[in-house]
Amino acid sequence: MRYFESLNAALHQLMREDERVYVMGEDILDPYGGAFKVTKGLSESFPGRTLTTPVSEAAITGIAIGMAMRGLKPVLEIMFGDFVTLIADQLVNSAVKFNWMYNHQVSVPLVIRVPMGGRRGYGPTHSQTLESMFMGVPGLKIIAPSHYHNPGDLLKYAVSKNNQPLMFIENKRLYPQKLVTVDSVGKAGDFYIKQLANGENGYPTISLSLMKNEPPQVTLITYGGMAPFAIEAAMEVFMNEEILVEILLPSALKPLPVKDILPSVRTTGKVVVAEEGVKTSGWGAELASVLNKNAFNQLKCPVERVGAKEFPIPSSMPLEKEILPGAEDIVEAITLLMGD
Amino acid sequence: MRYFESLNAALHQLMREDERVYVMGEDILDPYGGAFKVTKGLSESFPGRTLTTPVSEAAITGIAIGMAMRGLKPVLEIMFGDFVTLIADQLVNSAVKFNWMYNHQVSVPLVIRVPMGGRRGYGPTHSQTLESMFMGVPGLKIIAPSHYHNPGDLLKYAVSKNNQPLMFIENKRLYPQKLVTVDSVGKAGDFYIKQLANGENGYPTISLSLMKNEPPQVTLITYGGMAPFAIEAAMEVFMNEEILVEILLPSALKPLPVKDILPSVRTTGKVVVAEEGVKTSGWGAELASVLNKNAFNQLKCPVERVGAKEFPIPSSMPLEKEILPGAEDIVEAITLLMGD
Amino acid sequence: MLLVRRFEERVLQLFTRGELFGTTHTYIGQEANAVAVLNHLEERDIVFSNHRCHGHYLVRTGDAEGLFGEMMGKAEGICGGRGGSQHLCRDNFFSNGILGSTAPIAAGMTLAEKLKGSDAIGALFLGDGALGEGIVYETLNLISLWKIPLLIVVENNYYAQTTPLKTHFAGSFTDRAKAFHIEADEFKSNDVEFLYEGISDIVEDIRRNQRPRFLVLHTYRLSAHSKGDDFRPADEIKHWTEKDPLKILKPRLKSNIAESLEQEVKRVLSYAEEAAREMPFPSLNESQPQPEYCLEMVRQ
Amino acid sequence: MLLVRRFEERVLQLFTRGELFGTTHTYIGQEANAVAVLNHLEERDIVFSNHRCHGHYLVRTGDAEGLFGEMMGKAEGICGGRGGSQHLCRDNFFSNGILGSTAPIAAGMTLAEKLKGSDAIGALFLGDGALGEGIVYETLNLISLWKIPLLIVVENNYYAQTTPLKTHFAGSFTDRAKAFHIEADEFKSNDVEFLYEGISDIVEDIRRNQRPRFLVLHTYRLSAHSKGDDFRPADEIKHWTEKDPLKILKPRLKSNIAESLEQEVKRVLSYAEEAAREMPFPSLNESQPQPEYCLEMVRQ
Ligand SMILES: Cc1ncc(C[n+]2csc(CCOP(=O)(O)OP(=O)(O)O)c2C)c(N)n1
Ligand SMILES: Cc1ncc(C[n+]2csc(CCOP(=O)(O)OP(=O)(O)O)c2C)c(N)n1
Ligand SMILES: [Mg+2]
Ligand SMILES: [Mg+2]
Repeated sequence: MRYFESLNAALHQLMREDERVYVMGEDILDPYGGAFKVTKGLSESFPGRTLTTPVSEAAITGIAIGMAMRGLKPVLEIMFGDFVTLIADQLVNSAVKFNWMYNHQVSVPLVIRVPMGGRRGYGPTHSQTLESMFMGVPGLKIIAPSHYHNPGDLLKYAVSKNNQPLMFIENKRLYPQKLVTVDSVGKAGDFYIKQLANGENGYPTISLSLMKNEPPQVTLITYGGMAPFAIEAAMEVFMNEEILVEILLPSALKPLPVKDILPSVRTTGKVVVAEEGVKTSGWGAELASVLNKNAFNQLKCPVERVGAKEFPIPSSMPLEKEILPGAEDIVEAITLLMGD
Repeated sequence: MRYFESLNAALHQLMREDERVYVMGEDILDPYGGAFKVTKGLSESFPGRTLTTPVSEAAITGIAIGMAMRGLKPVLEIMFGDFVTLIADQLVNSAVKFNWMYNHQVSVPLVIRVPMGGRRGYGPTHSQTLESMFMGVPGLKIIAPSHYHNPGDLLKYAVSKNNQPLMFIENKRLYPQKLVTVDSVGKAGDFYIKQLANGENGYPTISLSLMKNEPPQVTLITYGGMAPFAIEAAMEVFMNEEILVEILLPSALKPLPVKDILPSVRTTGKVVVAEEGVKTSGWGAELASVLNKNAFNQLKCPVERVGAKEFPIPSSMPLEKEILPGAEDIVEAITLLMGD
Repeated sequence: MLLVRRFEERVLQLFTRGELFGTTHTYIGQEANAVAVLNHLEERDIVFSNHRCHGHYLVRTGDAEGLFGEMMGKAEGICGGRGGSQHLCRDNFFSNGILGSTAPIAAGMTLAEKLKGSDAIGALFLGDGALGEGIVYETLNLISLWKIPLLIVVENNYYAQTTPLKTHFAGSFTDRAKAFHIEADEFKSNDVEFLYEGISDIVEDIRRNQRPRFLVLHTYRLSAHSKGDDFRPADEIKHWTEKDPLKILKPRLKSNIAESLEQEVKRVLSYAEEAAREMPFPSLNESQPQPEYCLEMVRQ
Repeated sequence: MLLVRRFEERVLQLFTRGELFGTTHTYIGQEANAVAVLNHLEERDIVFSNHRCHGHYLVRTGDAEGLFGEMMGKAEGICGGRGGSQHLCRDNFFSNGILGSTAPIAAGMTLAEKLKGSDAIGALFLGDGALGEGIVYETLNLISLWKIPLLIVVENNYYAQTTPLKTHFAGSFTDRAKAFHIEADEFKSNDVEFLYEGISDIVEDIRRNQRPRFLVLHTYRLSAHSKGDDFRPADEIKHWTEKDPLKILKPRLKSNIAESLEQEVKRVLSYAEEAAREMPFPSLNESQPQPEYCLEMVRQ
């Protein structure tokens, strides 16, 4: 099953099982079924609860907020993550505030699905990774599954078990990826897979290691669309330099699943944090600060952050490749750490 | 001279000296002169270049962007910083991108003045400190003077010497504050004042120490409206526990003036970073990460971050006081560090 | 109406005495609107108000004590002191401080009721200034397309803060709604009985035919925008003082009734004010643990 | 017009062959609009286009080589390959990919020209879908209030991506502008000569009287929204194929002229395409040092 199919199946199940679930967004009706096909088939099966909208990102977010306040469970698609700037006010000054500011008289169980990321040549306004703008917004949850997670399960959990505004980040490049399945000995490809915080809060962190019983030398923490590059980099440093990396793929960006991350960091003392978004004040900035505080004595060298360079995302692929972080950048960071 | 008067005088001078300067915003005309009086007198002296606008934050930002692209120098006031969410798209997807995305065929020398901050009881939608949402936006400058800086000079520099979109953060509580003047021996009150990066890039960092020749034990880095609390805290730990703190007040938040900050950090190895905004993914997250990387061997203990708790800003003052960081929080952080 | 007026007068005094936090926007002079509109609504109907919300709130709930408490920042205020003057919520009443942002939210709440098969409708209050916000037009398009039974009430008091209507507003109020095929009406009167009559059919139509309507009420605020200065021309204020809705209504009441109403309102408000004063302040520990999403761990 | 059509046809082929990056939105079927509007403008006038910008760009500049290069992601493309299909800039021509966000920016540029005393005017292209964005109405209010000489051209092709007009749009196009006291006209024709005539006075009026106008051109795109599938009814497409602007124009040309035009366009485009193919790819080092604001220092 592919990443987008998993999400699509989850939406079908959610709508089938709970008639409070409404799916909304631009161009989501069949036969088109949404820009990335995640909503395919919904309008045929649930015509009254699949609402295609005008091109009015701010207002449809507001409408979804209002619906959530009255006991419905809207799942809103923002066609491109770049357009979250248009819904920033509805999110920051309404959705996340209402529960607390109105002294818990209302809640806003709203899930906003946001395709983020570049590497498709869409250019400056259709390629960004903007979730870090919202990392500091009180009252917001941010979830971003990779293809090592089960994105459909996470979406189901987000819609059915969640009582606050939640941003669900889907990296565009992951949509066609096959979900990774773990074999009988707990491996996927060359990696041993462990699921941390096993369902504890519904948003597990995945751990990947090339060796089962050997302690890792470096902890590489990343998420979402960076997962394939992390795999590539971990393989490369192992093959070329026998460096053993543990990859951690949290599915929750906010709150940070610190408990899932600390044990590995305390073992290795060497950490690379990688994200597709801009490095400055990115997700990794918070993570590095938290690790600095909570694993100060175990850190053997500075946390290395890998992220995009501070430019718009160009359309030209060779140029985009220079700006967005890839496996080579991770390899470089790991090598740097091992030099210490 | 008070903080707001310094800004007001700067705008008068800018408009007098350069007829490309336009001042725009809601309710900025005389006799009212703007919500915080920073634009007072401009419409009488420069009626054609003082443009009061409808309540349309997004569009007036766009108009200012367009004016900047055609050689004018607009200075836009957003009445309350909480409304930056409404201009996020114009900023992120247009203003900061155009220069690079259009291959340097245009530039956007736009200054947006944004009053931020709480402690006035205005409640959840009129009290926030939101600049950290924009810390990761490529192509944006963020400047936030305290009353130890000369805010008017900084504003003049921003308008006349700057060629890119710039967010100019003014903490509301500073408006009535008297600017600090340095006496003949280089002191203001009990503190010795040094100006770092002296005009190098026009946005100096101010250093404050209680002793002239003794090396500080702790570096306290903060900005804007937190300055008074930093002073209070530094005094208190000195009086009660003889801890010597060097306070650094950068006026530039983005880019971070790392060069101004590192020497002190490398001396003390103990750092507190304080901001009025939410701690998670705030300004301090980036700063702490940068220090972790660039002063790893000198840091004696984790960088302590002080910031707001993750709640909306309530209207009730006692409750607001619990949520926003104050001098006691800084004292606590310093004491914690000294325990290490 | 009298309750609202006397409440607001007290609010201004309390501010002067430093007993209130933050700022406020009084409804003095506009009271007929709230009374005329809200008395047509049922309890299940949704009301979304704006920064100038005290009048709407009091007409809706009569809860002066809660509002005093809220404005004094007290734990037993409407929202535990968290919201303050412009961020209220009780039952089906809401307000928020970002102009225009309330429009789609009110529409969404109303839509939800419609989808759930309730016959509740919604009412949204906006000022002339708020019509500067683009999201209002996105909402007009949507409520028209989706036939959302929302009444948008525009209270045009000819100013957005200090900016006169003709400096911030081009064109016509009602045409702005009609361009989206929403039926629009306007009244220019502070006569509460006249307005009440006029609005009756409109609310009826919204509920029966499940469609939006747009209602413009031209009026005037007799006090400053918030606590501060008022730079409007004296003769303009004077002109409108003659049309004070209380002045229009008073001659229609028997004088002893008017007098006893005044007494009753005074009693109620004194009691409410005193009760609010006695309320405790909130504190974070009591009100809520630091939420789950603040996960930075304690130091080892 | 022919140049635009043949350019776009090549673009679709190049995509199929994998020579282009990203996505594209072709203008096929709408070409009469660009020709009729832009030929009334002067070089100093400002044009702000949208995602469907190739036609506007080519009519304005004739620069097929630069556009091919840009879409191939080449260093010598219009914007050095940074913008790609929908983010163009050359001289006074601009486009951007966020629907509606261009409106105030175009207004601001035009205002600046007015303030500087130039008599340049602006033209802004929007689709029917973009009228869903609230910022367009904020801009209508402002250009009306401030008398900004901007022509807003709405190209209604009856679809926003896959969403038919009546599913996303309530009310009337022209009324939406008139509600802000902006004069509004509409034409439903793909006859370029007819449109050119009709628009003449409008542009003249904007320049002379320094005020905004709103122009709705009802038309149809004959290709898919972008590269992908097209789910519109076949008979609808067929109906509009009859009204293809090229078909309307062709009989008016002498057949040998038509033929030689085809040949010339082919030559020009082949040359441009080849030239673009030869251009080098950009690289970051060449194009710009990492900017000042990335100050994280090198490791000690
Ligand atoms: C988005 C936003 N912009 C600006 C403000 C600041 N502000 C508060 S009230 C006001 C004027 C509102 O005018 P109007 O809508 O006519 O309401 P009135 O005050 O006249 O009742 C302004 C500009 C705000 N609260 N929200
Ligand atoms: C703010 C924003 N929302 C959504 C999109 C995605 N999108 C691109 S084109 C399009 C449809 C636009 O329709 P219309 O304005 O009628 O132009 P047309 O494509 O028909 O020429 C959409 C929704 C976008 N680019 N920007
Ligand atoms: Mg008003
Ligand atoms: Mg269209």
